[in-house]
Amino acid sequence: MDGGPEPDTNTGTVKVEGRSPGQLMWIRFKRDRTGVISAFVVAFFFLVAAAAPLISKLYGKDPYTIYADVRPELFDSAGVPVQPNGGISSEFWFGLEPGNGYDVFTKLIYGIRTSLMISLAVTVAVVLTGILLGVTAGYLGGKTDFFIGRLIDFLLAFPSQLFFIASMPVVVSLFVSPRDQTPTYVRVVALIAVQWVLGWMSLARILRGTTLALREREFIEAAKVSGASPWRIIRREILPNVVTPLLVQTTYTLPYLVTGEAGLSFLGVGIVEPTPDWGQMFSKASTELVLQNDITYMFFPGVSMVVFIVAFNLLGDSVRDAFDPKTAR
Amino acid sequence: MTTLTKDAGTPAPADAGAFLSVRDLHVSFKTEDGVVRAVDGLSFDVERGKTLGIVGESGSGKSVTNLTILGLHNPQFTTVEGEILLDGQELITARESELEKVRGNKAAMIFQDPLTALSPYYTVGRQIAEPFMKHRGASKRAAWDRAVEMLAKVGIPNPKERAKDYPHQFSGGMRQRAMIAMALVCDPDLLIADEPTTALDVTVQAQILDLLKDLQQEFGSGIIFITHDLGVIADMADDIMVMYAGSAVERGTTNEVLRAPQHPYTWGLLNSMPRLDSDLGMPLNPIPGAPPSLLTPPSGCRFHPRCTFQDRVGGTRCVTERPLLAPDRASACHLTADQKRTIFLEEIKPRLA
Amino acid sequence: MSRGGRRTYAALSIFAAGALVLSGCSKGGSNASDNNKKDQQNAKRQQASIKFGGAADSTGPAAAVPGAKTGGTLEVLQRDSYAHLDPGQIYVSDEGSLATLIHRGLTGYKATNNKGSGHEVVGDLATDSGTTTDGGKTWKYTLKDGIKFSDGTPITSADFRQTFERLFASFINQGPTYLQQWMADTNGADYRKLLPDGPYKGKHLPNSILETPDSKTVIFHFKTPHPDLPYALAMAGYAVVSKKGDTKEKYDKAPVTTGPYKIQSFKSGKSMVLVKNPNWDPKTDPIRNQYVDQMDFSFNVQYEDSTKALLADTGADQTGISFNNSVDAGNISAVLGGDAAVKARTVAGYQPYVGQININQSHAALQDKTVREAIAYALPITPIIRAFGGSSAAEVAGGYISPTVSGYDASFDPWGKKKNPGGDAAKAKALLKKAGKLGLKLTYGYQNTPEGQQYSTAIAAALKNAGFNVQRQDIPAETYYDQVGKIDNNYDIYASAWGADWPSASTVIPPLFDGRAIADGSPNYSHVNDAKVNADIDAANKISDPVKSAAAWEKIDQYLVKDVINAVPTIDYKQVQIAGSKVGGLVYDDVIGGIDPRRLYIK
Amino acid sequence: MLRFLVRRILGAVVILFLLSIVTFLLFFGMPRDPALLMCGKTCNPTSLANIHHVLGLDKSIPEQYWIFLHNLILGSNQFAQGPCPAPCFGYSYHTNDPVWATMMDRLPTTVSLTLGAAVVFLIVGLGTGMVAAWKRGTLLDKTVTAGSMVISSMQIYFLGPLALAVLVYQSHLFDKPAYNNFTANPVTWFSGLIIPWVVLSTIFASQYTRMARSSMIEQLQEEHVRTARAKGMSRRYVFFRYAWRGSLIPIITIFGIDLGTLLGGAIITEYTFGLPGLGRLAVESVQFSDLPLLLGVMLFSASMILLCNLIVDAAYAFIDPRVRLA
Repeated sequence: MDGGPEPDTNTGTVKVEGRSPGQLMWIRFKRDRTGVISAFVVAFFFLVAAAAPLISKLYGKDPYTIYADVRPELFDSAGVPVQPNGGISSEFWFGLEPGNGYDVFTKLIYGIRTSLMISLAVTVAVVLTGILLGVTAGYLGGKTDFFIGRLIDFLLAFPSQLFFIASMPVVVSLFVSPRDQTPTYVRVVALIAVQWVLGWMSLARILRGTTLALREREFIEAAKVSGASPWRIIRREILPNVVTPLLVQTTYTLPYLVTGEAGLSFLGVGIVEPTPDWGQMFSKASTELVLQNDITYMFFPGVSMVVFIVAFNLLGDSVRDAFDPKTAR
Repeated sequence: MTTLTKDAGTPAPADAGAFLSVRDLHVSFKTEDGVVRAVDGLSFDVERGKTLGIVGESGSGKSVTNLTILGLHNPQFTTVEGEILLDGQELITARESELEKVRGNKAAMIFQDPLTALSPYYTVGRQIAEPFMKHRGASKRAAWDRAVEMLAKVGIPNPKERAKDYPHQFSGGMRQRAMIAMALVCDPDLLIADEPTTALDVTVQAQILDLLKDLQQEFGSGIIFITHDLGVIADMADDIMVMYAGSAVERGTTNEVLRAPQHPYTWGLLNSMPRLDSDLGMPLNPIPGAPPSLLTPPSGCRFHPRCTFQDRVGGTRCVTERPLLAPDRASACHLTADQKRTIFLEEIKPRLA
Repeated sequence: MSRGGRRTYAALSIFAAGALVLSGCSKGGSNASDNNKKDQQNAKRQQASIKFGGAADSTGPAAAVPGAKTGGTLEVLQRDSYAHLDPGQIYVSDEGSLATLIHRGLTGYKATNNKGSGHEVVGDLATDSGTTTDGGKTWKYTLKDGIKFSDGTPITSADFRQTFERLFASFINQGPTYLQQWMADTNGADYRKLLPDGPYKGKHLPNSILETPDSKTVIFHFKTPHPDLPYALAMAGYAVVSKKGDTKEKYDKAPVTTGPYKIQSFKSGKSMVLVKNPNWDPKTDPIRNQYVDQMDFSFNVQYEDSTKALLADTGADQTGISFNNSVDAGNISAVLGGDAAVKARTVAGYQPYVGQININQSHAALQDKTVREAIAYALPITPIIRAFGGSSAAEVAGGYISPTVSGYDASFDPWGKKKNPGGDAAKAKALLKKAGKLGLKLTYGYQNTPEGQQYSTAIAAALKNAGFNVQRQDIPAETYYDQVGKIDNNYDIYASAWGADWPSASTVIPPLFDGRAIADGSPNYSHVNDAKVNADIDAANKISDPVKSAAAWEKIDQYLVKDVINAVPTIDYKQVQIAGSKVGGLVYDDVIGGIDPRRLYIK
Repeated sequence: MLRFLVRRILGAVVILFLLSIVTFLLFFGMPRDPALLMCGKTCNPTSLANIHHVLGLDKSIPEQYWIFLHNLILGSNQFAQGPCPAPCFGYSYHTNDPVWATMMDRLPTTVSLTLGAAVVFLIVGLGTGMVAAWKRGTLLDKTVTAGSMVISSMQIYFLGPLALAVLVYQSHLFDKPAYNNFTANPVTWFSGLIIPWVVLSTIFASQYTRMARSSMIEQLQEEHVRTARAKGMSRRYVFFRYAWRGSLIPIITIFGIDLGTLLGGAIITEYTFGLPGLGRLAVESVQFSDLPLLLGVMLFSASMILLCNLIVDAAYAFIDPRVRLA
């Protein structure tokens, strides 16, 4: 609020019968309709992802059946569904994928499942690393801080996408098994690894900053004077106070990682056919086959992802505002 | 001597002598958590050449009041009722363009933290010159010279050069001087100083206060001096208004209020104020409890949750009935006049040493 | 020729062309299927048998193309830039097309009709297709008079010695190896031992192998008869290289040429300009014409782009063409279903390639014939056709011999794939049970391209239905053939494709199935070593009459497919090409496996 | 200023040095042998060894790295393909073209794509963002905010193919994106890049709109802005003179990063539209395990990022007098 009398707003909010920041945040959040709705949307996606096997069981199909061979009458010789709109029908709700003719509906929910699984894993890894290095650097300062700082600078100078592409085959080849199929989990692990390595810096930076600021604050000083061990101070004094930036950052990180993962699979270095994956669907959607004959197909991964990302970003904003009502909206 | 207004309930017509008169001001704004009634029925006047000190804890509505006078509140979230007459001009209903003509011209403001209050992107000289160009329609050149002159007035050494500097190149005290120069560049009739010295260390504080006094002599402008520090007010203000939870609880001349305070809150303030002459054994005793939420103000006397003298009033009056602020020298409290006197003389004064 | 080129291109385009990688294989479109018939008629014509021409046939100039005019500039739109211009490095189809314009060898193919189906091998730089007195052990060639390089220096036998000797140097590693192997009388890559550094360190081939008694005579001496030499020498890979101008590695970017056109400028990956070669004398050339003044090539033009441009037929595109881009499947219906005017601008035909799924004989379990039969029955062809763009880009193959090679038998279809391209899982399962190998583990190495991923998954699924335990293994596209070319590779089955280097199955059956040639990198990908096959190959190789030999090869082919089952034929590759309305002399040449650049003129 | 430059450039060099080492090691972890590519069909151990020797792959990794550095700084004449003046990244294993030339050849595509888009999205983004901030709380503001939120959540790999499908394949309104040399023909240059520009800048513009808006609003809450209003400065004056300047700082930071990344190769965009830029070159080099090319592009992209960071920091000094370059 430009020129708005800040101090009073504070007293207004902070003094609501001594509720804990957490409760306050929760109260404000519940009051924020967009926030709640987007929270539900996001939750829905995770639910779908989690329940994908169940859903497809009820729906009676799986994302691996090659309908182009099982039901050849539905396709032409190039594998394009003969019915309009990519063969959408009461039987195949979202139609069939041009090419091998997978069932788009199940492929989509399984694809979401894969993508979210991976991104979630990366997020966790990134957050942990971020906290570890960020807080350490901020708290210890000095040489450690310098070293970690330089490391961050260095990694930030990396052309990350390029690095991903270059390192994926390498990482995958670390698990080569001569006679057996390269298991999907290997690619998954590789994806998680590369994204993690170049993913944690920004969070670490922010946490470093916060910690640095906190370190100067009286209560930390007090704790120091009272002879509490650094570990204890970090655990009891610092961590609780970095929760806010942490939570906010994380809600922004996850969607970013989802799109990143999808990007890699889109470029063909991530998850590949037949494993269903959001990004892999995009790479399918960008083939001549689809562009020429079946635009319908690309809307399913496309729209679903846009909805997911929007919801998640909105959620992020609400979380931020809930924590800190002063920030501009 | 400043004439003090009649009862807030029935505001008297604006005093002819008064340059600024505020009548029954209500300011409230919406926040995430509900409507905050920041100012709740406030009335006062300021005369040219005189200084009104407004005292109170942060959140008592001091700053809001004065931002409202210049219309610096955010209309989107804020609703203002009552009337503000500046030199006969109604400000609450005035259009933005009108207000712009007033701001920095008839009425100027000095803010608490000169570091954040000055733009880091422009030279001090330019920032001082700007309002002069705007209000006096002066040329760049003239305005710049004026800026240098003002800097000299507020005692910046080698102003010609310093004018070219950026705020971050100034020391805290110099910044505040620059602020003052900026406020006075169009010699305004009203100067609102919002805790101008809190951010400064004691010695600089003194200098700044002196400077203000001198300049007041020279420009003869009325000053509203906001602070939570009674010590400062003592040697600045002619009159004092004590604010609590958005309304005035006591008012009178500086002498009256400081020598014979009548409101428990004022006592509390005096009590909690450290004194140079107090012997070391003497503990500071802050007012118990915290300022009330303006979202859900306490019933009856806003101060009753923290008031240690409720029982003297007896019954539930303090909780149910809101005490009014009597005309002239007065305080909004249910205690009887002699109760107030005796309590102060017998219980408070001794502790003030 | 092996599909070495294509695989690299596939790899290149995986990432390079990105979204557009499937250019070759997008909408066969539901409406493409009816065009399919026309298309097949268009493409179904068999290569008449080829004879070796004598001096009379070998004298220039070449027969004029009816209605041809000279002059004008031809716009050539190509997807892939030319990676190699050094004759010794040229093997892949599109460089082959280019070579017909700029490089000349001792022999070449002369069209005997204007349909692109009739050819005979004649002397190109030599006075005839070669003379042998001892059934193919010794071959004598005499150079024509007045043959010059584009830089004006006359071509002598010394240049040919250089040409053939440098083939042994290690930097020549992309071209054909028949001649080298015949000279060294070995298989695989051992031939290099004959002259490890090529001619560059002062060593030369002894007269007992290559003899150049005078400046006009080149004589080959082989230990075993090679009646196919005239064919072999007609390959671009054996075109002449200037001794004076031989810059080794650098020659690959700036060769000294001999054809009717010379390279004015070449920007790798961007553009190339060919202009008339003043030192080319039509009287010495029985094969090529020189109608257009200039050819402007632009590269990185994807299939659908060239098609769209040529279909639109405006401005420069009216005189536009693509030697090697096919009509992209997305527009195939527009082209084939289009009006007569458009159809008149299109040509269609088979490419000399035949796809197959190899079954690795080196793995014990697969030496059980019943298992291989099971695989043969189970294997679905539809996924492959689908992946390559549907019926207009490929059709079910019966044997290993393509329709462009003499001896092709359209009715041959031992596994009933033509009737039931989806494969016969039930029958396969029964066989597998009979062999007691239900659940047999099959490691399936596939080329890691979008197409590869697509059809390999489908094939794997079908094989699973038939009771195999399939393990898919992705192989980096650009080294795919090197991987599966290893004898001790890890894979049980893997796809490969092979095209005749010349229109005789002698360039298909022996390289693919001669058990004695098994070596790392040899195209005998399934490592079959069958005494009968070997014997028959030797027999067939000795037959000098093309027609008889064709029949003999087809017999071996059928035996291999039906009884040896070391691999399963999958598809015959087809393509449709289109040119601008002002381009004349448009012919689909079966030997080149695409449009014949030598006959083109501007109307 | 000079000290600042020197310090930053030295830092950049160090980072590039480390980066090159990492890339080098990464490469040698690659699952396949680049020699196989050049070895061709007639590949046998001897010829493979031979090629290893020619490529110097038979030397120890540190030795190879040393040679690389040496050539990079001093150039080299050791290459069979010809002389290679500094900065010498050697010759591509795959095409045998000099790496530096190849990169310079691909650069124009990436630069045209990036700068063209950057101009658009910066202007549009900042413009709409400021308008939204100025009209804060109005319907316009709300629509802008919502719209930019949705668009910025779209991905190039969705919007790109969508645009292609609709504008090129279905309606045939545009030609397929392609890079044509500007000097050769500005018109085709423009028409060839229009779709990529639009797609790229749509997404980025929406992000910059959001940034500009929130950054502006934050600035408007600054005390010095309030002071300016207390001086009687008009709202417009305060908005453009006081708030705007401060609001640029975070935006410039992000812009620096974005520009750097894009100039280093707009991989997904070039991939989606099949533009022969640096990004695509990079991907190819990985595909063909083409070390010289890979190193070249890696270092080039990194330098771009570093360069842009440096420019950004310099820009701070211009905007904010408090920042001193040292």
